[in-house]
Formats: sequence, structure tokens, C-alpha cells
Amino acid sequence: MNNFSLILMLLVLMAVAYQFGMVRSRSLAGGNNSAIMHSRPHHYGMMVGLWAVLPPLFIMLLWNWFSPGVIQSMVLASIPAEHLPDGEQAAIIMRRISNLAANFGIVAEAAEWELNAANYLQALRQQSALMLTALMFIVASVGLLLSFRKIQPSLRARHQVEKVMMGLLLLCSTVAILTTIGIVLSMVGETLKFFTFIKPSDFFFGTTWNPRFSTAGVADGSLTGSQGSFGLLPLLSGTMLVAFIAMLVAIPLGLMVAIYMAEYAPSKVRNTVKPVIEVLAGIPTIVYGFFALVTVGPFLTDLGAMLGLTIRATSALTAGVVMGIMLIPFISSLSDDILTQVPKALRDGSLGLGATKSETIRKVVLPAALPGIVGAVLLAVSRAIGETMIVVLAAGNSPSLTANPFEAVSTVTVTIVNQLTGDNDFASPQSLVAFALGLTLFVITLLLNVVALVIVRKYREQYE
Amino acid sequence: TRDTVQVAGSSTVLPFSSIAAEEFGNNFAQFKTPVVGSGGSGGGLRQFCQGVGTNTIDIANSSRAIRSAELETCKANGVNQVIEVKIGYDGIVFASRIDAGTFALEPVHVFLAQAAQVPQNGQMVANPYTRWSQIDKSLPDQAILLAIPGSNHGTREVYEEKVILDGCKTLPEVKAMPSGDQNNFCLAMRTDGRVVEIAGDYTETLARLQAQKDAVGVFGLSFYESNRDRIKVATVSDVVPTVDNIIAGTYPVSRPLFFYVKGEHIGVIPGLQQFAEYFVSEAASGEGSPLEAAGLIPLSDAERTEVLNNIRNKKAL
Amino acid sequence: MSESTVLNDAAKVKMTARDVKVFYGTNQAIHGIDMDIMENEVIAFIGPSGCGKSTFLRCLNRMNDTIDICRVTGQIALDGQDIYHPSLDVVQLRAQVGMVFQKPNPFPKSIYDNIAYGPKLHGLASKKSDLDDVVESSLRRAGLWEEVKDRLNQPGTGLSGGQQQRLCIARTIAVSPEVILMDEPCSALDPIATSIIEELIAELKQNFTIVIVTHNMQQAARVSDRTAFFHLGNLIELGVTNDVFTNPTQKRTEDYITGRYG
Amino acid sequence: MSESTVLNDAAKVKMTARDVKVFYGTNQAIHGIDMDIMENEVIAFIGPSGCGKSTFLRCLNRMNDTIDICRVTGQIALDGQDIYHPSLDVVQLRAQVGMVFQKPNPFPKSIYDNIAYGPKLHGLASKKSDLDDVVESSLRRAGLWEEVKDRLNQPGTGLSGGQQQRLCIARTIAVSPEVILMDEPCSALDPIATSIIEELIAELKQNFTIVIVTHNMQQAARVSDRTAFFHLGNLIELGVTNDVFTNPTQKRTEDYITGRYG
Amino acid sequence: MTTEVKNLKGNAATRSKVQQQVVNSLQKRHRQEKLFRGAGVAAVSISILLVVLLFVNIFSKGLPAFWQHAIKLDIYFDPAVVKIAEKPVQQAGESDNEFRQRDLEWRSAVGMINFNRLIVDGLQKVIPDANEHRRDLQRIVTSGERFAIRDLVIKDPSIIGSTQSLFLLTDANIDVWLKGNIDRSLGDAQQQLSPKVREWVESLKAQGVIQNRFSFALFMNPDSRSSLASAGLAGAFMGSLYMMLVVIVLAIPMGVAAAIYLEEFAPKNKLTDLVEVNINNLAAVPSIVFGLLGASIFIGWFNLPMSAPVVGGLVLTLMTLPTVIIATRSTLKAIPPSIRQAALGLGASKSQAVFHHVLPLAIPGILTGSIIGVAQALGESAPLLLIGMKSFVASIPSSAMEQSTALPVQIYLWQGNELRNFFEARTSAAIIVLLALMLSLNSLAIWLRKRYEVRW
Ligand SMILES: Nc1ncnc2c1ncn2[C@@H]1O[C@H](COP(=O)(O)OP(=O)(O)OP(=O)(O)O)[C@@H](O)[C@H]1O
Ligand SMILES: Nc1ncnc2c1ncn2[C@@H]1O[C@H](COP(=O)(O)OP(=O)(O)OP(=O)(O)O)[C@@H](O)[C@H]1O
Ligand SMILES: [Mg+2]
Ligand SMILES: [Mg+2]
Repeated sequence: MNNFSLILMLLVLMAVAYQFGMVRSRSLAGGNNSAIMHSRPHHYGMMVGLWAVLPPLFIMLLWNWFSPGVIQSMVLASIPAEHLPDGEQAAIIMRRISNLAANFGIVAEAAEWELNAANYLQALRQQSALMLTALMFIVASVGLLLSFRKIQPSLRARHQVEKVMMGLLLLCSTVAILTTIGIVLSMVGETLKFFTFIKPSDFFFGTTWNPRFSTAGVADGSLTGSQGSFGLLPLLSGTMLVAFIAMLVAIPLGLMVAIYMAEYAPSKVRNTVKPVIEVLAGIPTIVYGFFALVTVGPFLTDLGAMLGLTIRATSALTAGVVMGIMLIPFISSLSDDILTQVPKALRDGSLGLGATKSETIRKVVLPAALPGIVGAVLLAVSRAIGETMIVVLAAGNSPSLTANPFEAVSTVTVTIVNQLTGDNDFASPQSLVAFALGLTLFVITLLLNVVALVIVRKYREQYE
Repeated sequence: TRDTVQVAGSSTVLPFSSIAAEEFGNNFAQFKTPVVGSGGSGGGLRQFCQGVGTNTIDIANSSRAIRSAELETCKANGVNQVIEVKIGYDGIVFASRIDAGTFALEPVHVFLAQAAQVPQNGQMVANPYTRWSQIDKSLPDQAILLAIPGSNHGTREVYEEKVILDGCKTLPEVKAMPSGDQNNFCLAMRTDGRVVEIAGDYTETLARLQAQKDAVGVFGLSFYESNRDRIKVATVSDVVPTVDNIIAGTYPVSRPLFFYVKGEHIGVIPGLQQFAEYFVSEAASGEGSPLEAAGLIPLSDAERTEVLNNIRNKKAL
Repeated sequence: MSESTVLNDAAKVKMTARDVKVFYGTNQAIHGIDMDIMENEVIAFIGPSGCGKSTFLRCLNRMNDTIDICRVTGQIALDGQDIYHPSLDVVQLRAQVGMVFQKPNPFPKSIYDNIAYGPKLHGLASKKSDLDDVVESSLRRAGLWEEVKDRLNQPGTGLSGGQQQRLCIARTIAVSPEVILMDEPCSALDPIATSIIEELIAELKQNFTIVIVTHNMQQAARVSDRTAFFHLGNLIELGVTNDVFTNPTQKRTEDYITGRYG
Repeated sequence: MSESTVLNDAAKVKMTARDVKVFYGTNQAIHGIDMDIMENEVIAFIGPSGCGKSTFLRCLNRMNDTIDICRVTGQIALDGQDIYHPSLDVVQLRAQVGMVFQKPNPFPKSIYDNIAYGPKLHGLASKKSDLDDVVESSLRRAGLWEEVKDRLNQPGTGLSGGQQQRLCIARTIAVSPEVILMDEPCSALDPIATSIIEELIAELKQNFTIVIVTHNMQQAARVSDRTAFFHLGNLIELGVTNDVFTNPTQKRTEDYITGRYG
Repeated sequence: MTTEVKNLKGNAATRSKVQQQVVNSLQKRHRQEKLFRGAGVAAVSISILLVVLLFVNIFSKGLPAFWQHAIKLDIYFDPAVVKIAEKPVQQAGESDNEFRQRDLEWRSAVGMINFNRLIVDGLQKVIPDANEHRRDLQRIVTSGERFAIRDLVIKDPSIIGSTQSLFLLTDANIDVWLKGNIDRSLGDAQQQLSPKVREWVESLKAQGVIQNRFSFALFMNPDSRSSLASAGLAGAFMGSLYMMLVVIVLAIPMGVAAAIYLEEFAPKNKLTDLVEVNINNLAAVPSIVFGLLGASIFIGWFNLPMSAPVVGGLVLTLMTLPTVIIATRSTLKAIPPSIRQAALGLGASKSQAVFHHVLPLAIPGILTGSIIGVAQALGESAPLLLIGMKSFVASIPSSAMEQSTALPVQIYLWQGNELRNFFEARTSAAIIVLLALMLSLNSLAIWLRKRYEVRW
């Protein structure tokens, strides 16, 4: 029986057990009026259900975790010694045997002993499944019976059920931590591999990004060892340049929008304009990228030509401006929240002294909200740094160390995509660098976020 | 188990592979249309070499031959039957904007335009050229601006081997160098912004050209064919890049395209062998075929027979 | 209640209210109030919660303007000038009629900047030394100078509640208003801080007209010259404080004062 | 203060507190209180703000458990049974010792569901008709039935403040508690609603033991049998209400009652 | 005593010196006020303008792509060409498998027929000089249409021998030419279409044989490479749909559960602080990093299939989770503690208070937060590029385990297509579809918020 149908069975069992528990607790309460049940009938039902299902489920998990290893060693043990080399080879033989058993991916003729082993494997697997089913059944029945018998007025079924529920909730909230661990794990290994090729100092402080084609010259034989240069700085500077331009667009606009919305706009205007501006936040970044590529870029070039500037269609400026547009609602709604959190008492205090509205905003509200706004801006910066699609399409993909916004640049995110989906040898530093870049980016945004969080939190506490 | 052939890899091969897959699906009612992923040659081979089984791909597209290190990884992961299939050739062309000057390039021109240092009067000096006409009188009098494929592209390799190294090594000063230094010298690029590497696809190169009138870009032949209204092609060593010239071998800048079939999956994944054979059949990729129309330069008859035999005999690397 | 009974003829009328009605949306909070406020008197507003004391107080310097749904009708005049006249500048009005709020609300700035804020806004001091003078004299008048003179650069929010409230009073007098409105200025303070503020009010009376809202009848009795009793948006009784407390003319006032409700 | 002086021998003791101390983190809010609460009496807690009235009240049905940093020592017993005993089920306790809060807090559900929630939760009514009965009788006892009987399906939040507070009281009596704790139940209400609630308390006294916290001394005087005066976390005086108000034994009580502070 | 109430303005005499100074400062201050307010209005207007600009831009580019040129041909299903056996029907006693086998054989046989002949014959009827330019004739109808005709025969073999009047999509280049998306003044060498074809289509268009019709192909077909004109969004749409299902099924319950735990039950300690920082951080981690995670964990370790919506869905789930958690938590925070206290005071346990009272009240907020999270996931593309969803898939997936692309990836693929003249408009059209989805999700969120908002 496969895992899926086992789980289905368990669910059915749970429903049955639930009924049992409920009926029994009802009859206990009804039969003897003096017995005041601690919990409600459905709590008892649920408790019996959980006892009937959780232990077998746990056993199933354990079994699925350990049984492949056990089976594998049993199969290996059954193989005649002369065919059994050590170490690495064993894994390959095992794979071949399991392929045989699954009837999949066998190429050369199978030897007699291989076939035997495969049959044995097959049989063991079947046995294992049977045993698991039986074991689960037994455990489930024991759990059901024991918990069923335990039902008494004084039994705190609700507490048990609530504990299990709490465990479940706790489990869900650890997913975030698991994700972070997953992110780090998925990158650390490859990153370390990368650093066996390239010195970390060359990576972190290198000023040129020119990772030759992974195999350029290898075929030729004469160029071995020339891996190109993997300097992070040009990418980082490109990232910062684009983010900086984006902030130049987003901060003034976003902040003024927030101020207007929070302080001036009559509620009617606010109610209509806010969703409209928030539409900007819901637009997929690929759409912004496309917009930048086909509309904003050429427009900026024409504009530049009119002013006598050469602006590339795909440049840091294009990407930055469009990214800035994307971030307007991000900044405006965060700042709006923060501005409205500034207590009315402060505003009243200032107005009561005869300040005008703008004076109140500029001299009292904004300074008071400043930490929060800085936090919001930092969050926006971390977005800008992590943004990919706009830059893929609009920044021009040219990793050079430049501060000229009219030039094409490249960013960390884009380089990750390019290096990983390019034609490079997958075991070469050229593609492994993507992981190093990913990890670097993760650390940078982590730091930014922590700083932003600390600031925003401090700010919140200020008024609590 | 899976009943769809799964392909991934080079984005250069992707269009051809997609067309082949689609035609295959339409022509063979009994098989599903193969799925063609991109991810680059490296990405494709990475997945290909992850092992055997339904959750690994069956075919890896590649715009270059598999490397020995990759093959070793494959074998270590139990992929022992790597069947190499050459599907044809890809022409690489230089093109400029339709309203810019017409180029008749020699490899050495391109080298002189992109090199960090060039020989002058027996001395190596930092590249002084800013206009094509300074390199050669026959070239248009326009600023040098070269958009070449980024180092993550397979095209870059061909460009460097077939154009830059070739052009560079015709110079007597280079010939005089110790052979160990030649490549390093030839491949060093100027960094004054006149050469830009395009890490994205050809549309990005095209966008570059549209933004800058003077730019000369490197494209695939098929991309050029589809955009003849915007760009015009340069001759290389006086040969016009056409399918015929490439087949004839007179146009120098071309490269073979491959895919790799996982022998272990043949007979298990329905349609795998049929698809591989269909791909290289005369009907799909011969002359007058849909793939040729899409810009693939067909194999010669001899090559085709050999490749087909390789598939049938599961001749592994 | 006829006005003549409560007015001291020697005093000059500072503010007048005629038939003032206030609406929050459709809900009427004040039902037509007439009142005169004399120069240099302390007038206390008392009454059960929700009777409209704060609402009426805020009408006097148009702080009600900041509440969207609030609408005021009738006439209120300061020195005979209608403060709801369209051409009147609210900013100027509020400089003339200052306000101290229930909860001390110092700006999150230094003590010095808290006081200097108003004078700077209004351009009352052109030189730094002028400003220093204003700050010092205001703090002195609020009885805070001795306590804070060594830490003028520290944040005003770091002071104790009573000190903060005095800071707010100092901040208000720094712009030399003519009238000071106080809405339950002591309700957030402990008894000791409260008594200091009460003394301060007695002193400020020399120079300012003071309107104070309080829940604490003992406080009203202690600090005010006249007391106004509000109930359900109406001004029930207004008279000399001692009379109102010992000998109310209205039944409702008496009930309230003797704790029959509230 | 010895207990014997305040205990009426005829009455049965409902709850006892012995040396109760409460800490919020490191800050001690209650400094050892002993008290007996009689069956079917109304006992009022008075005292200045922050003196620990609410804190002590919340100890009586362990609502303090919901405050993370709160720690209680000493013993509190209900009918002789320690309510802080580890084996005691808080949920049961709270069904026995109900609570009515300062601000009326009906659930945003229908009036019917508001009342029926508790009985359903505790399985007090198995049939719909039983439930209907419980709802009706609770509303009747809270004096709300006539006003709402035609709109039991309308949201409880749509009632007026006083009605809402009565709804909350009805909701509490629906689970038949033995003791009802009320923390300033009238502070959010207008005078009329307040007097209705006060009458209700007088009636509920027949069946329930009632502990009420109030800021309003007049209210304490009106509704309670005995009054406890708290100050800075200590129980200063506990006695028959009339005695406490007219003839306090402690100086601090007298000061407070005569408005010297608070 | 009564005081006359005067409406006097500027009663300078009664003003103190200080008040006079206040008056003097006023003009400048009011000007600043106006400027500041003006800046606010300007910022709002610019932002709105940008929204409008973006939409106008994309709609003006994309709307034409919803219409495509098709040629109306009378196709004679010539029995001499379409020679097929009887369509198999399942016999009594025949197993499903046997029948499927026979059916497949029959279909294969039908597939061998050259349906192009029928199209060419049809074209010859409307083009007089067709025979001289047979090669050009092949370029008129897009190549995929022969399979459409084949499918007609497979569906109903009885049409053999009849003549059907059909609209067949023209080649992509013809569409480009007729829509004027290519510079017509360019020389023959630069044109995709031969002079002959251009001449033909011009006259056919004039005759009304070629018409610009609403393109159902765009919505009904999967992507296509060999027959560009019939490339459609159906595959990508379904892929996105499956991914969203995965996200909804996983991210919302898990996110809500996590939020409930953290907000209502978790003790405030270092661990929950860590979780909190983590969640906030994940909300801002670059999406591309999630792609790396997906590639190595889900595909590499858990051996899930490549390019399948499940994997995409899982990656997007992890991305959406923080959004859902944060939204839910702030909704829970906004619910007054008095509700919880009321329930506790009646003898409800903590979890009963939460599940009976708090959660129902939080549902509108949770829904809006979730919908916004899902909408974000719907538009996300960067991580999908790294888990093999940047694929060419010529079939419409029928389950979440089957390979497919997603709408944003399809946009990315199309914008990079070499036939720019054709695909620029198609890309915009795809964007319009995506935006329409997004906006309807967002308005759903707004509607829900309005509809279920509880006020207290
Ligand atoms: N911002 C507002 N919006 C709507 N109604 C309001 C507002 N402020 C006050 N009210 C209403 O106006 C009436 C009078 O309120 P006001 O605050 O003036 O009373 P008060 O006498 O100051 O009471 P308290 O002693 O509690 O401060 C009340 O019914 C109140 O509900
Ligand atoms: N949740 C809490 N956390 C920390 N300290 C608290 C908390 N609740 C009350 N306190 C402190 O405990 C002391 C007693 O508070 P309590 O609320 O019991 O006073 P009270 O007599 O009810 O006052 P009031 O009349 O204002 O309601 C106060 O000093 C208060 O600051
Ligand atoms: Mg008030
Ligand atoms: Mg209290």
C-alpha cells in the first residue's frame, strides 16, 4: 500500500475514532448525571481521533526515513562478495539494482546476480510496505482503544487536543526558519566550491568582472588556468547605482504622496487615490521591465539627445527610474502608516502654538517619524537591491565599474541569472559564482533588514 | 512514470529543439510533445548529469561539446550512456543598423577594434582606434562600438576562437610571441566602453543597436534573418553569411550544435529514441525543412547518417 | 441665567460666544451656548463626561477645525473680532489663544527647542540671544527654570509628567498669547505635580486670561474665579466659583456637585 | 485591621484572600492583601488610580494569567478551594467567577449569540429550546429583555453603551457564575445608563456575590454593602460602606474621600 | 452687559507688539504652506499619471494583438487526398487499452496525410497566379493550421468530401505587414515577405478574404515555435493557475497558522524574536534567491520534477508565506483585546477564544493579505527562471505535476523572441491578460475588505 492511501486510511480511521470518543463521553455524561465531564464531547472525540492517528503517522515517517537504508544494506549483504567492491562503487551498483527493480534505465545486459539482487530488493520493498501497514494498524488500534478506555469525567481531553493543535501551529511558524536555513544550505556548499577556484579576496575586492567563458581556451590547451576575473565590486556598484537612482525617484515622490495622503487629502480623495497608486505595487516586475525596455529607455534616449546627452536606452538610469516608479507605493504606504502613527497630540501641540500645517509637518511630524521613515526606506532599498526582472531587461547588462547613470550596468541579481542559465560548464567557477553572489546578496539584504527592523521597532516603542 | 520527453539546455538550440518537439508531437500521435526547457548549455548538462530516473531530463541541448569534467560527473552519478548528437550548425554574423554603414570585415579588423593593446610600429600600444576607418580605409567612417556576447554565452567562445584569435594571429607581431602568451594577449579587451558584453539574448543586442546607431553587434544567423528590417549583415573575409556559404564552409564563423541523449532512458521514456531520430531526420532538419527555415544550418549527408547510426546503436561517449 | 448676574463690571470682556452650536457630523454636541470670558480671569468648565466641555473649549481657538466632521455655528469673538470670519487667519488666532492639552505633549526635541519652537515660527526673535531670553523667561514663568536650566539640550520627553506639563505651559506662554486654554491639564498628573500646576495657574492669571476644563471639582474650586457647569451640551450655570459650589441656582448643578451622578 | 471587625457572622464566606502579592515583572503592584468576600454581598473597591484595584480584582478569577509578566503569590480560595492550585482548571474557575469589564465588549455577533456563547461552550444547554430559555432568562435578569426581544438577531455591537453593558452582564449570568467581578462597569456610560446598571446590581445581589471596582465614591456609597479602600497596593480599610464613608478609621481614607487627592 | 460682536479685520490698535510680529511673518509662511501642499499634489498627480501612462502604453501596444489576420478559404476535404480508414469505435468486449491502441494507430495514419495540400488547393481558388509561385503560396497560412484541419477530420471524419469555409490564421509576417508594424518602404532584401506575397495579401485584404479577426488562438492555444501565429497563452495560463492553487493550498493555511501562533500564543522570548526577524527578512529577500533554493532543495534533494507547477508553487509558497504571516499578524493585532478578554472571562480557553472570536473577525484582513500575496506570486518570474519553468511547452498541462510555463515567464520568453515585430504586440497582450488577472484579484481583495469589515 503506498503512502497516499495509507494516509487516506488514517483519515477515515480518525473520523471513526472521533465518533467513538464522542459517543462514549456522551453516554458517560448522560448515564450518570452526577459526573460532570471536564471537556465537551467533541474534545473527547478529537482526542481519541488524534491518539488513533498520530502514533501510526509518526511510525510511518520513521519507517520511510529508515527503511530504505535498512533495505539497501540487506540487499548489499545478499550480493556475492566477489561482486561487491567497496566505497563509491557500492552506490553505483545499488543504483543499478534499483533501476533494474524499477525496470528503468537499464542499458547493458544484467548479470544473474544483479537480477537476483533486484528481485530481492523488490521483495523486500513489498514486505516492508506490508509490515508498515500492519504495524500502523496495530498501533492505531492500540492508541484508539487505550485512549477510548481512558475517557472519564476527570480526563482533560481539551487540554490534550489543544496541546496537539499548539504543536501544529508551532510547526507552521518554524517554516520561516527552515526556509532561511534552506536558503543558506542551498548556497553554502556551492559557494565553498567556488572559493576553491577563486580566492575570496579576489571575489570580494576585485574590481573587474570578466569571467571568461568557462571553457575558453581549454580545448586549445594553451589557456588553461585563465579563469577570468570575478570581482564583485562592479556588480555591487551597479546594484548600488541602480538602487540609488530608484531611491532618488521613489523617496521624494513616495514621501510627498504619503504626506499628502496622511495630512492633507480629504478622505474621499484618499479613498480613491490610494488604491490607484497601490496598483503600481501590484504590477508584476516583468511588466515594468518590458515597460522600461520598450518605452522608458527609448524615451530617455530621445530626451538625452535633446539635451545633448548620450543616454543608452538600456542603462542604469532606465532601470533605476522604472524601479523607482515601482517603489513609489511601497514607500508611500509604509510612510503613510508611520505618519498616521505619530500621535495627534503632537500635531495639536504644534497647531495650538500657531504653526501652519506645513510647518507642523516639516518641523514636528517628520522629525518625529524620521526613524520609521528611514526604516521604510531601508526596506525599499533592500527591495531595489533584490529586484531582478527590471534590471534583466533594462539595465543593459554590462558589468563595469562606473558611476555614470547613462551607461549600462549590471547587478548582482542579473548576474546570478546569467551565470546560472548561460552556456557555462556547470562545475566551473563561472556558474558556481552565482551561488556566491546569491549568498552575498542574502547577507546584504539580511543586514539591511535587521537594521531597518531595529529602527522601525524602536520607533514603534517610542509611542507605546 | 513520465511519458513526456524532457529536454533542457542551450538557449541557442532552444528554438530549433522547440520546433522539432512541436512537429514531433504533431506528427506522432502516440507520443506527447516533448517539453523543452532552457537554462543554458551548462544548466542543461547539470540537470542531465544529475542521475538516472524520471526526475532527471532525457536530453540536454548544448551549443558546445560536453566537457570531460562534465562527463565524469555524469558517470559518477550513474549516467553512463551519454549519446552525442550533432544536429547542425549555427552561423554567427556581425550586423549593424540598417541605416548605418556597410561593413566588410576581416577577423583582424574585429581584433583591432576590441583589443586592449595593438601593435604599432613594432610596439604594443594601448588601443588608439576610435573609428573603424582608422583601422582600415575600406571600413565606414563611424565610431567603434562593438556589442559582443557576454562570457556566459557559448557564442562568445566561437567568436573568440574563430574571429579574434584568427584575426590576431595573422599579425606578425603576435606570431613572434611565445605561443603561451599569444592567447592571453589576443583575448585581452579594451575597457574604455567601446566593447560591451551583452549577457542577455540577441534582443538585447538589437536594443543596443537601436539605441546607438554606430554599434555593431554579434547575432545568430536566424535572428538576423528574422530582423532584416532593422539590421544588415557584414561580410566576413568577403563571404556573405548565408546558409549555403556556411554549409560550403566558406563562411568561417559557425559552430556545431548538439544534443545529448541519456541512453539509460531509451526504451523507458516513450518516444525518446523516436524524437532523437526525428530531430536529425532529413524531414525535420534537412534542406527545406522547418528547422532550416528557422535558421539551422543542416548537417551534410554523411554526418547525418553517422549521427543517426549513433542513436540507433546507442553509441555512448 | 442672565449674564449681568455673573459679570464683574470692572473687568474687560476678552472673548464672547453667542449661540454657539457644534455638530459632529449629524450629532449635535453643543446646543447654543452664550458666554463672556473676562480679561485676566480664570474660568473653569465642569460637568459630566461627554457634556461638551472640551468641544466648546476647542471652539475658542478653532482647534476644532482639525476634526473633519466638526461644524461650528454661532459667533465667537476675541477682543470683539469674529474668530470664525473667513478672512481671519487661524494661525494668528492660535498664536493669540494658546492651548495646553490634557496629556502633556512635548515635542520629541530638546527642552530648549520645545520652547523656542513657537518664537522661531513666528519670527519673534531674530537673534540667538533674543531667543535665549525668551526661553529663559518662559521657563521661569512656568516655574521650571531652576529644574531644567542645566539640561536644556536634553529631550523634553525625558522629563517627569508634571515637568512635561509645565514645559507645555512654558511653550505656550513663549509666544505671548492673550488667552490660554487648558483641557484637563492635571488629569495625567500625580497630586504633587497637580498642586504645582495649580499654583502656577494662580500666578499666570496676572498676565493671561485662562480657561480651564477639569473633572475635579475641588480643583475648580481651588483655582478658578468663575465656574461654568455644562450638561449635555448646554451651559447650565455660570457664576462666581464660590457661589456655584455653595449655592447653585440650578437643580442639575446641585445634583452633580453632590455626586448624584457623573 | 483585624478581620473579625468586618465580618458579619451570619454571612457565609465565599472567597478568601491571604497575603496576596502581585508582581508585574519586578514591580510589585499588590503588597500582601488579606480579604474575605461574603456570599451575596456587594463589595466595592475604591482608591486612587494605579493603587491595584483592578489588579487584585483580576486575581480573583485568574484573568491575570493572561498577562505574561504578571506573577501572583499568596492564597486565594473559592468555597475553600485554592484557585491557584496547579490541578485547578482555570476555565472552570472563570465559569464560576465571571467578569464584566470597564468598557462594554459585546462580541460582534447577534445579541442571541452573545448570550448563548457561554452556555454552548460549557455544554449547559443541549437543545435549542433550552438555549432559548437560558437566553431569555439571562436577558430578563439583566433588565434588557423588553428592549431587545424583537431584535435578538441583530448585532450586539449595535446597542447603546448602557445596553451593551447590560448585555455583557447578561452574558456573564448566562453561565450561572457564583461571583461576578465588575471593573468600573459604568465608567464608559452616561448617568442614565449608570443608574440602570446600579439598580441591576442591587437586584443581582439576591443571587450572586458581586465585587465592583469604581472610581466614583458616590457610586460605591450607593451600591455596595461593604467598601474596601486601596492605596499604593495595600488594603487600607475594609468595612461596612456607611462606616467607611462617614467615619473612616484611617487618615488616608479620609483624605481620599474628602478629595484631598486623586 | 452685552458686548457687540464685530466682524472687524485687522484691529491693529489692540494688538500687542508680539502679535504684530506674528502678523508680519504670516505672508511668507502662508506662501510656504502653498508650495508644500503643491508639492504634495504634484507628487500624487505624477504617481497617478505614471499609472495611467503605463496602462495606456501597454494597452495601446497590446490591444491590436487581440486581433489577428485570418484568411477565409473554402477547404475541400478531397477524398483523394484524405484517404483514411473508418474511425475506430470501441467494440463490445474490447478492453480500453486495446481500443486506445487501435485509435492511436488510426490517428497516426491520419497524421501521415498531407493536409497542406488542402490548404494549397484552397488558396489556389482565391489567388489566380498561385501556380507560378508555389513556394510563396506556402508562406501565407501559418504552418500550424494544417493540424487544425487534421483535428477537424479526426473529430468528425464525415466532413471528408465536403467543402468547408474556414478562417485560417495567416503567417505571423503577414500579420505584421498588414498591421503596418514593419517599415513598408524598405527594400525587398530587408522584407520578410517576398514581393509576390505582399502583393497577394494586399489584394486579398482589399477583397475581404483576409480579415482582421478576434484571435481566439491567443487564449485557446499553448505556445508555439513552429507556427508563430498560433502561439497562445493557454499553457502558461494553466501553469500559473496550478501554481496559484499550490500557493493557496499551502501558503494561506500555513501562514495563518504561523501568524496565530506567533501573535496569540507564542511566549515573547529570543526564539520568537528570531522567528520574527526571520519572517520580516524573508519578506524582503530577493526573489531570485528563492529560485536558487528551489533549484537545489526541491529539485535537487526532494527530487521533484523539473519545470512542474508544483515546484514553482512551492517556491512561490515560501515567498508568499511571510506576506501572509505579516498581514495576518497585523490583522490579529488590530482586533481589540477586549474581545479576547470577554471570551476568557466567560470561561473559554485561550484557543477557544482565538478560534471562536478572534479568527472570524480577522478573516477579511487575512483574505485581503492572502489575495495580495497570491497576486504577487502570480506576477513573480525571476525564481521561476532558475527552476526550469523557462521552458517551451507546446501542450496545455492537465495537472500540477506536468511541465508548464507561467504567464510572467511566457512574457519573458516572448519579449525575447527574434520575430520582434510580431511578438512585441503579443507580449503586451500577454501583459494585459496578466494585469487583468492581477487587478481582478486586487479588486476582489478590496471588495472583501469592504464587504466583511466589522466596525466596533
Ligand atoms: N472627534 C469627535 N467626533 C465625534 N464626536 C465627538 C468627537 N469629540 C467629541 N465628540 C462627542 O461630542 C460630545 C462632547 O464631547 P466632549 O469631548 O466635548 O466632552 P467632554 O465634556 O470634554 O467630556 P470629557 O469629560 O470626557 O472629556 C460627546 O458626545 C462626544 O461623543
Ligand atoms: N499589564 C500591566 N503591566 C505592568 N504593570 C501593570 C499592568 N497593569 C497594571 N500595572 C501596574 O500595576 C499597578 C496597579 O494597577 P491597576 O490597574 O491595578 O490600578 P487600578 O487601581 O485599577 O487603577 P485605575 O483606577 O487607573 O484602573 C499600577 O502601578 C500599574 O502601573
Ligand atoms: Mg474632554
Ligand atoms: Mg483599573
